Amino acid sequence: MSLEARLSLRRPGFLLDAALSLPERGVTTVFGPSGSGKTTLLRCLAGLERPAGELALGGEYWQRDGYFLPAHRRRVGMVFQDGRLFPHLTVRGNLRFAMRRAGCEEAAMDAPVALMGIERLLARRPDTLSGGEVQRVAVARALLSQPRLLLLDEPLAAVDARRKQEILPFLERLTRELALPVVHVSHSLDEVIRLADRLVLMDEGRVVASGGVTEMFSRLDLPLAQREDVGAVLEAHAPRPLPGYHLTEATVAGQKLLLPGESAEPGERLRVRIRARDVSLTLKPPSETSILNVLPGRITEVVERPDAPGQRLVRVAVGDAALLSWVSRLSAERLALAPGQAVYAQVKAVALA
Amino acid sequence: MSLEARLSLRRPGFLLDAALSLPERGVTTVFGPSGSGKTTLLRCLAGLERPAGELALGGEYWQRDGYFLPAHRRRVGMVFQDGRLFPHLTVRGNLRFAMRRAGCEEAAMDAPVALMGIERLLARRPDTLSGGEVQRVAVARALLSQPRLLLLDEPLAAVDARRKQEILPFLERLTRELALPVVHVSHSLDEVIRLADRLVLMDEGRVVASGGVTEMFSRLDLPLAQREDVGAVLEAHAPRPLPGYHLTEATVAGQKLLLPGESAEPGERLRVRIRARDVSLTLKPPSETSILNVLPGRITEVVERPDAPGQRLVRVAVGDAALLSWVSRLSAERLALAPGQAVYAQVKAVALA
Amino acid sequence: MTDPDLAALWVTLKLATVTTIVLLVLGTPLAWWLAHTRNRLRPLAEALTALPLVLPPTVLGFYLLITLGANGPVGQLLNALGAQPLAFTFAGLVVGSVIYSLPFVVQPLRDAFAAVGHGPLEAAASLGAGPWDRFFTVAVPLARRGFVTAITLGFAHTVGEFGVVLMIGGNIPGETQVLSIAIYDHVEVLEYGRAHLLSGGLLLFSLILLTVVYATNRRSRVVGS
Amino acid sequence: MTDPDLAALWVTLKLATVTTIVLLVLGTPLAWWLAHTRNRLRPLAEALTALPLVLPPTVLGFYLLITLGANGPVGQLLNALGAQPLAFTFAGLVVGSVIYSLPFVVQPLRDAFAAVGHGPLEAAASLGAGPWDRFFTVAVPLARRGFVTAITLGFAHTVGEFGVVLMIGGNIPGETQVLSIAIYDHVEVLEYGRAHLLSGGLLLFSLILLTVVYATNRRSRVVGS
Amino acid sequence: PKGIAGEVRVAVASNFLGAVHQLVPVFEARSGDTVTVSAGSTGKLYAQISQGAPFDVFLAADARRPRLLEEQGLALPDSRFTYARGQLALWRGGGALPARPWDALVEPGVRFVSIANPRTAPYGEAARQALEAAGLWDRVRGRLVMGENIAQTYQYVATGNAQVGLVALAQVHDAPPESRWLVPQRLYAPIDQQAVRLTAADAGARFLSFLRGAEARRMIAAFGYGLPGGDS
Ligand SMILES: Nc1ncnc2c1ncn2[C@@H]1O[C@H](COP(=O)(O)OP(=O)(O)OP(=O)(O)O)[C@@H](O)[C@H]1O
Ligand SMILES: Nc1ncnc2c1ncn2[C@@H]1O[C@H](COP(=O)(O)OP(=O)(O)OP(=O)(O)O)[C@@H](O)[C@H]1O
Ligand SMILES: [Mg+2]
Ligand SMILES: [Mg+2]
Repeated sequence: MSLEARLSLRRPGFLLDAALSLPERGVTTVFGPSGSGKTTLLRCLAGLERPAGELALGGEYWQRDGYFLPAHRRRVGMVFQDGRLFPHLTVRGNLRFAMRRAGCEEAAMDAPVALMGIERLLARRPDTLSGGEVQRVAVARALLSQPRLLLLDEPLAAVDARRKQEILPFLERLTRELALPVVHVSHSLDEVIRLADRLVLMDEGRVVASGGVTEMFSRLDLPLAQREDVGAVLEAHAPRPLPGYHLTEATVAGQKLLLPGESAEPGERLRVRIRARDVSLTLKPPSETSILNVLPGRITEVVERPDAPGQRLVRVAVGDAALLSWVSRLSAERLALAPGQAVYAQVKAVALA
Repeated sequence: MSLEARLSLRRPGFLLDAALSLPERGVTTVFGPSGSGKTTLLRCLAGLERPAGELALGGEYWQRDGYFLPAHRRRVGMVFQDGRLFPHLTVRGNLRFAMRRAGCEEAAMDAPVALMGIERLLARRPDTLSGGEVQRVAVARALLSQPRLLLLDEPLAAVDARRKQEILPFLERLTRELALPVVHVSHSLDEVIRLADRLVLMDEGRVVASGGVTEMFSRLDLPLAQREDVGAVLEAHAPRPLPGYHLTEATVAGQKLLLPGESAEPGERLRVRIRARDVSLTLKPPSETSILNVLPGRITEVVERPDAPGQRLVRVAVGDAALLSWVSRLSAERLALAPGQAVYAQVKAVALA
Repeated sequence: MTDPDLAALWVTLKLATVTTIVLLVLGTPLAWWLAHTRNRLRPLAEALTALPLVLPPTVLGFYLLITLGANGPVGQLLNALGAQPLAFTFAGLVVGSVIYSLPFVVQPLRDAFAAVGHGPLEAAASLGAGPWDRFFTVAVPLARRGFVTAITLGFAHTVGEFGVVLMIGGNIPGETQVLSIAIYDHVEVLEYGRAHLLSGGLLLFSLILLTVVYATNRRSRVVGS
Repeated sequence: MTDPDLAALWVTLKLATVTTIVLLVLGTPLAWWLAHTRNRLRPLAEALTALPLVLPPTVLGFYLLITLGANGPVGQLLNALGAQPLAFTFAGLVVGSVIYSLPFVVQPLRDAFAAVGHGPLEAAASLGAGPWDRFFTVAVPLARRGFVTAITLGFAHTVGEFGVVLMIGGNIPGETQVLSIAIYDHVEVLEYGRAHLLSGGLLLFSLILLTVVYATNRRSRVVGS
Repeated sequence: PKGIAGEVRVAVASNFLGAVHQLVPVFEARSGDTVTVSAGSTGKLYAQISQGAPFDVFLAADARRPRLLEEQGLALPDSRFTYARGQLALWRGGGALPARPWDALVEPGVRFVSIANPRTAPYGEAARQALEAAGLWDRVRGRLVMGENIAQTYQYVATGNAQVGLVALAQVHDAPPESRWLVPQRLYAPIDQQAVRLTAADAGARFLSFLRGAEARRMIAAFGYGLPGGDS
């Protein structure tokens, strides 16, 4: 059920003009500054706006020429930026509203409720919930609507970090298991790394760039490279847990790497984000260090960060992949870092969580 | 104008019972899981709830015994979690509403408007704004009300990272310049590090711990130490810019440290956060590395992270301060890390942004 | 209470109930349309719904009589269709009361629907609720306060209604004589004692009914399903 | 239009205007209180405001006459204060119309205030706006729709008001004879032509006025200051 | 009881409703017919009858409306007759009338004088004629309040809002004699209240002939109405 969209919508002072093509499963994160049209795009996909253009899910047209499939027939599960719980229903009533229309059993409620930690809130009125509680109920409600397309508009912005750590792996698992496209808006790179397969960068109503997460994060020409938390996102293969140490050995870019945790099942694919700030470079292999991962590689590119002139972003080819390292200009000069040079990239295992 | 509060408020299934004592200036961040009572606490301070207890700002009682100073006479600037712009006024009307009552000149609007990037929105209705735009207008409105106490409830949760990077330094500067207490709720450690002088940890309506940011972050017994982004927060003295390299040399824990950027003015105090994940330990001083900062120290404590059993949090005394380093158990065993041992802590300068 | 008074009470309750139901059935879609349409003629339509108010009820009744009576256009139409004319029948009363009380039902409902806004309806649509579904399960419960006001005003106004009913009903005991006319007649023939009794009873009854309605309305309408 | 008809038109407009203003002045605080109080007697108070509706206007007028009359409690009170009795005066008409139209003003306003909720008022308080300030600059503009409905219903109902006015006004030309009575009289004496003229004029005038009101109301009320 | 018992639907001018309430049981007992009574103002009833209201008999408060109905063919020809003649009384609500009763209208302290609306109510027209004949019209004009019908005119005085009024004798025949004064018939044209048959129903005919009969006339007179051709 791939999603193909070519939509444009004019508003006073704002024009959305976006083309999207999403695979039939996996998470696409829409990333962009405030006011760039992310919410508007999601509303168009949900059928809450009537843009010009075409939209099809899995080859079935939702919108084309004169035809427009109304929102309630699209079966999108949408988490609105502002929650939008029904104020006249309790939390349980809100969840049931979704379940009834999706033909869910009552018991289906239990899992999302437990995950979102909203058991205690089931009998409560929405207007007595805290900001984070509202968002968690809204996520549970959208999940219970058995959607064919899941739209999440900053679903966890008001949720505390600890709870987020609990919810993210679940969403991660869920979105991998569900055979449906998920479009997700977030300002948090954490969420992107955990969830996203693809990234759509928006600005002023237009899609500036889009592509797989790994590719997008290794590009130095995108606004992403300007972020403090820029980094490479790599696939890890053939994980092998190291019991007792809570570490997992996996093959990344043709090299063995130690990753924290041992949740991975053999044969599974993992994604590792290696932030540029976590990667230091040495010319000699280091010794007697707490740093577990030392990868030999070769510098392919050194760029200046325009907004942080004292720093260099260095791209290091390791096997068939690329790592990014962010070093001070002082270090770059001291070590005379330049394309073609052989270096050792050291990465702490704990930084790979 | 220090703030002293001892407040308790009962709600069905929830009891707020908090004592606070905040210095007359500086930012206090309230940190805690969703539903722990952060918003409720702020509402009590603003006079929007009528809790039992006492509350005084700068020795002037706002609430005691039968006395209760109504919200509109307290001159608190509050940014609500949900924005709460007046829907019948334009953005400009919303700002003017605050300014008129604070006796501000029309021109006072310009600076916050420019900072929040809302010039284009002045004539717009709130219901046409995006989520982040609403929050930015709400922050500008609160600032324009010339408050004696500033209450910020997740003011930047829906604001994108780039904009946040612009707003944070301003808020930082502002809150240092203003002789008023600021209470700030956030789930983002970034915001805490940038803004907070003090930290109040809440859970289930109670203050679990509170204290200066440096102290709070070096304690291994608090929930903070369980976070992935735990780290030490240290004061840096006598900064000296290294022109050309966009680096600043400063004295941290009695040692010279290189920090990115050269914004600091000589004599200024800076705060540096050194995340445990950014600190690696070696037994010998490293050479030919891109890591600029290598600090000799001595291990004082090694604790297991209960929720991440493969990892160790190591506290290293460096001069009169303490650094935290987060290493895998494998490394800890290989290097036989134990209290009393002399180690070199290496920290990348870029990681200190 | 005498028999005719009892009959009048019965006719009144029946009339008020039927009228309120008809008003809800007609007024709800009209109010919904007024709240949501972007048609340029909306202000005119809104003004038209308020118009029955500005004519004195007797005069309105007079025009209805002319229209609905045996010689009026509607009367002749009904006649051609083989139906009875509406004047001097209970059905005629209902028509008259509905027209006269329409503004009291439509305007509060329109305000209530407008206040609900699009947000909850969009949320319901995204959860798979079709137009009717979200109307009944979201818009109506959220406009509850407007419905209570509309029903209260519509019902009470019909109970106290007088001129229209007198004019097109013909004050026929047991059929079109309502309580308000019965009280009026008692006052006319100086039977003040009976008038006081009926008025007092009506007031007390209404007071209790309305208090119960408002007290119930006050209780939280939040439900779990 | 003849002179007495013109005079009646003038009295009508004056009465409707004054009544609407008085209703707003009295009804707004009452509606505000009803929307916000947690007093246990609130349902009773709400029922009381709706009560004038259930009595037929003429009967209500009759009881007002008794109350306001020289022997009635209000009449005696006014007398003791050295004031003139209210019956058959313009002031008396205003009193009667205010009582009769009260529900049409209070109930929409109460709903509108309740719909505004606490959020915007709390925001205003935190920005330093005192109770009056936030009432006038936040609650009233946000309850605008309710005010339009209240004013429309109150004004129109007073224009069409009949029984009460007839009863306590005494039909004094130029003073208490309003248009509705004038039309009624024309109908009574079979001057249908004149009745049609007056009714048609009144309807047209009201239609235009109401259309303008609703069209204006439609335009965004968002202001920049 | 003679003939087949039927049903009579009587439309009656409000001012005569009280009398009808007393007449009907007597008639019903005698004829076996049943009567339903609908009251209203004469103008209203006329408009309703023109639109086909289901009445058999119309007891109007004047002669004009029955005559119009007859002319329009809506009433049976030759069924029209005067069933009662209204008598005007000067009444002071709160006490005795002065020696010269008309003075009650112009005494100090009289703020309002209540009459029925001369345009709509026959008693109002009669009151105007009487006041003009007494030479008082211009003096009391500024103090007149007008009831829409004779019942309201009475209520204005009864509630003390008007001090004196010209009402129907039928309304005040139970009041203390010193508080009322029968205005001489010669000062105003007779208030002939006429009845007319609207349908061919036999019961209607029976009701009207009962109304013409001696017993009914006695009861009508006792109610305070005059009768044509009889003593008042
Ligand atoms: N009715 C409207 N009239 C004019 N402009 C509008 C209207 N609705 C939205 N906009 C503008 O469209 C732009 C896109 O809004 P949208 O809500 O899609 O932004 P967003 O990317 O979701 O931002 P955020 O991250 O702040 O939520 C914004 O600049 C917004 O102000
Ligand atoms: N009216 C109420 N009745 C019952 N419980 C309430 C009511 N209002 C708030 N609460 C509860 O009080 C607790 C504290 O709420 P509060 O809004 O202060 O949380 P918070 O710390 O701000 O959370 P968040 O980070 O999600 O915004 C929550 O569990 C909330 O559900
Ligand atoms: Mg958005
Ligand atoms: Mg909160």
